[in-house]
Amino acid sequence: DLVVPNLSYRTGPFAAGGIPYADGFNDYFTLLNERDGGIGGEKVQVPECETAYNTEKGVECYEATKGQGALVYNPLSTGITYQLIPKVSADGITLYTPGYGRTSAANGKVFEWVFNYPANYWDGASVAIKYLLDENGGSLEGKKIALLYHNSAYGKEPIRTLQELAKKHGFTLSELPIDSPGQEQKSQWLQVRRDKPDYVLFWGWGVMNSVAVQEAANIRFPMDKFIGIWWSGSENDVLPAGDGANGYKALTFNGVGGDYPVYADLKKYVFDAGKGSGAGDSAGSVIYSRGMYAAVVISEAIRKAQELAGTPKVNAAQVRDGFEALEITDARLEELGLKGFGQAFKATCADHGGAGGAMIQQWDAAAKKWSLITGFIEPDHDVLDPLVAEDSAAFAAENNIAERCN
Amino acid sequence: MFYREAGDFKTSYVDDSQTFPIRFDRMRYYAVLVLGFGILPFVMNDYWANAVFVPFLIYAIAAIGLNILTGYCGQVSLGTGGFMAVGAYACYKLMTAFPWMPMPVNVLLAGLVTAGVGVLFGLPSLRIKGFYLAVATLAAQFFLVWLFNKVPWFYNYSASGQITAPERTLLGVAVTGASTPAWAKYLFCAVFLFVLAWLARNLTRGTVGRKWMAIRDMDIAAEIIGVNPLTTKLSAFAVSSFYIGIAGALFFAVYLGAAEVGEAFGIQKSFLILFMVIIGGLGSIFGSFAGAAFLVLLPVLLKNVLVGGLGWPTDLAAHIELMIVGALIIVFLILEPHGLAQLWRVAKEKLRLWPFPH
Amino acid sequence: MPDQLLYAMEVSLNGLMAGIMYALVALGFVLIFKASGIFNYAQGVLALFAALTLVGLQQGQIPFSHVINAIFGTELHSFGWTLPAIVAIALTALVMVGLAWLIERLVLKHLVNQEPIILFMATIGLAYFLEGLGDVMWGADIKKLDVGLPQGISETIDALTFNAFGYGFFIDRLDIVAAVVAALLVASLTLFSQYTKYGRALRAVADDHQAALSVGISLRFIWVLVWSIAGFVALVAGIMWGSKSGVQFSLSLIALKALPVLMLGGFTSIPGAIVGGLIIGMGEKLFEFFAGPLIGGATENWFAYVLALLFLVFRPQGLFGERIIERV
Amino acid sequence: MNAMNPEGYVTSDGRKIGGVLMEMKNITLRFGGVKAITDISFDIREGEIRAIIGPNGAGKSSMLNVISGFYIPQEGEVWFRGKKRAPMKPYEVAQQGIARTFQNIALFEGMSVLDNIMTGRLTLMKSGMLDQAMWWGRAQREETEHREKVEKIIDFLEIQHIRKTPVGRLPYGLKKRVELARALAAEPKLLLLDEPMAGMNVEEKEDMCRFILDVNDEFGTTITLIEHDMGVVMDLSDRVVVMDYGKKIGDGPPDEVRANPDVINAYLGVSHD
Amino acid sequence: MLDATPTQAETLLEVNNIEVIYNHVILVLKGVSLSVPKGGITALLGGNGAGKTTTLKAVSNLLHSERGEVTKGQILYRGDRVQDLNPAELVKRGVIQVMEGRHCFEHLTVEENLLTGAYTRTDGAGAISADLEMVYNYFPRLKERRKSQAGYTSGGEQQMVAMGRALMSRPETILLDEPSMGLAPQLVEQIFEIVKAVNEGEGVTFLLAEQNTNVALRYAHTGYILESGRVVMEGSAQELRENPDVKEFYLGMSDKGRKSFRDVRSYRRRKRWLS
Ligand SMILES: Nc1ncnc2c1ncn2[C@@H]1O[C@H](COP(=O)(O)OP(=O)(O)OP(=O)(O)O)[C@@H](O)[C@H]1O
Ligand SMILES: Nc1ncnc2c1ncn2[C@@H]1O[C@H](COP(=O)(O)OP(=O)(O)OP(=O)(O)O)[C@@H](O)[C@H]1O
Ligand SMILES: [Mg+2]
Ligand SMILES: [Mg+2]
Repeated sequence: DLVVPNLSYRTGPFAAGGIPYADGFNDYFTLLNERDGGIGGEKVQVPECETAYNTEKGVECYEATKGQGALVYNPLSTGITYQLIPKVSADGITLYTPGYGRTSAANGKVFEWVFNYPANYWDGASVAIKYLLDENGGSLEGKKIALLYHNSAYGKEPIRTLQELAKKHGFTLSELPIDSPGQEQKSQWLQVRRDKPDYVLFWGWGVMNSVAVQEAANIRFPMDKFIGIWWSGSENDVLPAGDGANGYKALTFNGVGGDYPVYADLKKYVFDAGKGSGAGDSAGSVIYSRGMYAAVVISEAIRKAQELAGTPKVNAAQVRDGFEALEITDARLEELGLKGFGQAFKATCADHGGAGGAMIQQWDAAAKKWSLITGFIEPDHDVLDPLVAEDSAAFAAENNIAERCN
Repeated sequence: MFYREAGDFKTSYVDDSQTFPIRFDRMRYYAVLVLGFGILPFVMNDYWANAVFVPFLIYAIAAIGLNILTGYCGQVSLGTGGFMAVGAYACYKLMTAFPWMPMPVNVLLAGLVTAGVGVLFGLPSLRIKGFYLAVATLAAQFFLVWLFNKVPWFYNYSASGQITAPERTLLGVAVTGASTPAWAKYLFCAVFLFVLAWLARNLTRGTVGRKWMAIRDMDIAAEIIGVNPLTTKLSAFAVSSFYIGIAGALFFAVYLGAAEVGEAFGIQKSFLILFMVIIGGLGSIFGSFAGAAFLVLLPVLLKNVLVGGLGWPTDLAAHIELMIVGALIIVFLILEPHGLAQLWRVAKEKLRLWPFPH
Repeated sequence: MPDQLLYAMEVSLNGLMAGIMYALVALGFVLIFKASGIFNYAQGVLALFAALTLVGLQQGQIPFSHVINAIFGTELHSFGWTLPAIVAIALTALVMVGLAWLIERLVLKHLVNQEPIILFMATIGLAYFLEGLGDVMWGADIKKLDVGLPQGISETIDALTFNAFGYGFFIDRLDIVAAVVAALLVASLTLFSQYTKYGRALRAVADDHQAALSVGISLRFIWVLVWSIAGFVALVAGIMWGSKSGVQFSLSLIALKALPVLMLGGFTSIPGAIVGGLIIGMGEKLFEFFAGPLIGGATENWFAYVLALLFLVFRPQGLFGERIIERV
Repeated sequence: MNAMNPEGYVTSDGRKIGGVLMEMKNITLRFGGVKAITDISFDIREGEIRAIIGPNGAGKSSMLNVISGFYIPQEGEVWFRGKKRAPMKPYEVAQQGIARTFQNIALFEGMSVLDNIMTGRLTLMKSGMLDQAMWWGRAQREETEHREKVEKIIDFLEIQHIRKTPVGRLPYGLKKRVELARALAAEPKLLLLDEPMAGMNVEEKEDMCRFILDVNDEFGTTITLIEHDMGVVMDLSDRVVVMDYGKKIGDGPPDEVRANPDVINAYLGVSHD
Repeated sequence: MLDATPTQAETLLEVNNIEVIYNHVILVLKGVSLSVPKGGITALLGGNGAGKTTTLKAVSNLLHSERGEVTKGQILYRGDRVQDLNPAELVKRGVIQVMEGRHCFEHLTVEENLLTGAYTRTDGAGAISADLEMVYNYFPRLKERRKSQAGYTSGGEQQMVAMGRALMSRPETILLDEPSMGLAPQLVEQIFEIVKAVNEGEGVTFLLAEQNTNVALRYAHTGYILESGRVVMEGSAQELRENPDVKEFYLGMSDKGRKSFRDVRSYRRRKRWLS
């Protein structure tokens, strides 16, 4: 069997996001097992391990599942990711962190075992600015943009990029940290109210999201000028604010909603068969879809690995090669019943970061639905690439890593 | 009679103040040493080392440290997480600034730095007592975490504020970094624990320990008897922080390998270590070990039973695990408010009388 | 008026309001501490539990459905009713009384006359347990709590201040409600504890369990009473905070915001909780306003504690706490 | 009476009493509105057993607290060994050789009897923290030396059998004895005893009296004691101070005090024996 | 046993051969039996650690909070087994204890302390304030200090508070643990006079543990002597007073009357009846 552990969190402060993500992840593999008999005829086992978003439990989970022949890890936590980067490199197991984790891991020359395509936080920051440029006819000169962020490694990731972009496009950036968990954001929002920034970008997670949306509504901040990263754009985040949340925007690197053909199969093979993961009420939601996206990419990478290795029983090293050789095309997505669900990309030895595009979705409070208002927007690679190179070089130097792929 | 103390007559005061005055205990102690240093490191795998033993050893150090402050000197502190962070960041700065420095020196220096910080935050204890002090130490906890999160110098200006331990070797074997073998991690921490526990035992049985305990039991009477509360409390803060700093340094460098301050050294850590000390037994070195073992092992055990054994969904298991841990804490307190150490003592007293009821 | 000053005024006002929200949680602590000398770490979790129960009852969620479904493979979810807020609140209050009774029965009764730190520890165990129980009963997803409290900017104050200063102040209507509720609670609780025989008994119990027993005060009754009231206060706090940020795990962490308030006001003073709340709320917001931008922001958490610490150095028992008796 | 002789005097049973060891001059102590001590002066001579008596709430314990530096009087001076004492912390007073017991027993409940008594010697122990941590050489040697001294006191007070018992478990009377042992361990010049015999029966009081007399005899320790048992006070003390409502209403040898009508009125009631 | 109690009345409280163990291991009472007649004053005498306090606590059910338990024997109050009641119920039945070592509520004022004594009473505020006056009459010193926090009163004042507090509950039986400890001689007499007055005037039954054998035997009707957890002697106060052993060990008298504390030059070997 193929073992893909699911380091999930269904408890603790971030359970609200962790639950649907883990469900989406599990359900897709269940679908593969039930419908196709696994990947390439090998069944996939998804042993779940609860981390509660806690690094120590993450380590325990990693050690506990590693012995079972784990092929790839996806812990959905930037903290745990940093923890595991050195460990997976030593143990030779792939770490796949779509849309989170250490951004500079996109540089495959330094991070052999880590992949974070299709997009990372710096991509996200850049896409958001690109979108705003479009809205403002190509110039943000003299505009004020505030970044409201989770005061942790995760929230701090985009700062460097945004500072670079501010220099390039001539807007001023103000940074407003919010301590976890973020139930109390009065100060920050009063400041927003006083400073009247043109736009607010938001890097939050957990309860911080819903409070921020609520507070924005309270101070009557125009919601369509408030843009969250993809982890701040789920139904959970906007529903509590009711109508006030109408018009709030968020990034996403995968499609949302239950309209994809794959859901017919999921219903047939998984939900109706009583094999759904969790309570089964989150299918089609934003975070569920993202969990499913991760599962899709992992299964495709395994398929690729099987193809390369010529055997369905691949090991961890072969799976890594699969990740490195992975190419997701629009056609393949359509085959999977997920047309337009994600951006096409192709990984290489040096590029573990993918195309980096993301879409903008907007909340419709009346219909209680997210709808996509743009297609994939490309990030500004000219700004990002040097940053990635610089950060990964520092890591390489600190850890005596010689660059690969030369 | 399983437990004999007959036949042990002391002829000198030195004998009488031995740690294990009873021969049976002494033999058991040597047996544990042989097991801990001679056998375990060579049979354990990565899982046991990383999920159970290494955290146990490190938490035991932290628990001894906190026990010195809270159990022996009576100053309840909730700043343990913050002080561990000081140890961790001091160790990180030392490791990166002086790559040639041997790891044990780094760890010890980190402990000393923490001791200094501990004394600073211990100053209010001269005025503030009891739970007021406990809450006041939270100021240290939150401030330190904020500081390490905010000032880039501490994390060497890395993009996200994470710190990662580079590889360092000792006698040619890696002790930090990803390629460290399980046994090396274990032994490195075990040696620290052994030496520190021995020192703690010495400190607590002599003059210093008596001063601490006097302050704990009745600070006014102690002062009237001639104990200087200033130096006594501050020395407890210093020694305790030294231990906790070392624990923090090991926690970051040897166990986790990378850390984010709010996550690894948050307030939860302070509480966790306080639990260990209380569950284990305030004012008992053995209790610190017992408490650390209990709280490291219990969740792992429960998880393996509930998820691995009974096959429950992880979330349900996690919730039930919370309930069980909570209930067990209460049950233990009801059975024996003075902790596992006292439970053990009572059991011994019973065994000593066995087969008679009293 | 210079802008900076106006802003500072607005920030202070909001700080006061935030302080009242903290004080609501602190009140529960004070009650229990006053009545039993127990530093009740579970107060935050109690608020979470109350809010979860309220939402669950209001929306007709079947308790433990998640477990039942997992074990028996059923598909239970909801009773299919939606209760009026007031009914749900009343029912939840009953549940809290029941909980208080259970806590006394299963925990406190067995820990009479133990040292404070042991009791403190027991409440931590309780916190764990209730946290797990809340999740098992009602699920860990985020829930919206709506009992019809107004939210959002208060137009009146905005307009008033705009006319007066040319800059409209932002005050959340929810905060105004909280302030009114808090004032009522504090007034009635103060009366209760100062002027009734139960109030006196409550303070007696806090001083000396054994002596209280010896004069015939039933610890059981006092404790059930106090924990019920504390449970009710937790419910109020839960409603306020839940309306503000939804109901989920993090709600229990508001306890950490209440601690500095408690420390500053004194563990044993009901009015102290409010005054402490006001000072802490205003202090931390003003500090963040003036100093935050200079030193990188997110200072509120630690500053609240440092502020309380400063006060304590001068008054070790808090502003209104009972003097700590030091005699030989 | 030759008690006024600055060189000292000889008691009826032949003990030599020396010069003035401690002198309290016009002490006044207030707590808010409550005047605990009003303008009291008296002296304590070397080698003497000096009793303080008076009704409940008269301010006796407060007086001891003033002597041991725990209360700072608003007015008045304390002279010790011929020098005026500067305001100092209680632990500094202890280091000058003043030890005491407490009315509401103040033992360290969490420690064994032996450890409690060893705390009495803290002011005499010198080894530093590092020595202690290593436990070799100096620390261990010192510990053993002091332990020997303490064992002598344990023998003297006949509490060998409870040496290792946690004091929390002891009955009241033994606790009092342990407290005395702790005070003795400090080898004080001046020993202050606050109701050492409360809660004891006659037999135990007799023992306690013996201990007190022997301490006084053997080590020449000066003793100041507060006691409500008139029998004890009359038999033991060389001179008695009587207080009432914070004021001194009598001072002199026991017989003289016993005959003082003010004292009878305020304290003794019907003449007692 | 010869019973020369002046009030030859029914037995109110009966303790039958009880055994008490602390902490599961420390056996303290090894079979103690007592019977306390209604309307009498019964003294419980014995040296330090004899188990007097433990006996009283066993009766008032306060042992639980000290991790002690009655493992054998039974305690009957008016013929009903009471050892499973909680202390509050016992107070409602009219048994109240004055604990050794005062145990005042430190943060409450003297007056509030006294009022808590009336917690279980239901006979109205008027009766309670009348009793408050009565207590102030007994202890004028308390009236002066009524507004001070009990924690700041002197040892003797606290003892008065504890006594007064018990009186405030209008009990049927009072268990008094060392009422004379730390009181000035005048006050000791006074307290015992109060005991006597309350006993005679209101028919309150007393069981008192005392070290001050002298006074205790002057006021008590019957007495028990405890040693190391056993009753070693019992009888009427008169008898006990005249017993030569009691005289020597508990009253400090020899044939020649009271001897000086100074004269006991050599330590005597303790003579013990048992153990
Ligand atoms: N710290 C304090 N604060 C307020 N009042 C105090 C304090 N200490 C003592 N008092 C008051 O001072 C008076 C004298 O008290 P003190 O304890 O000295 O009496 P005492 O003579 O020892 O009486 P007793 O024989 O009952 O012990 C008492 O009325 C007491 O209430
Ligand atoms: N909580 C306890 N734990 C263990 N042992 C105890 C405890 N309380 C009392 N004891 C033991 O029980 C025995 C009897 O104690 P108790 O207090 O009943 O004596 P007592 O007769 O009241 O003496 P005293 O006159 O000194 O008050 C003592 O030996 C004591 O050590
Ligand atoms: Mg006194
Ligand atoms: Mg007693």
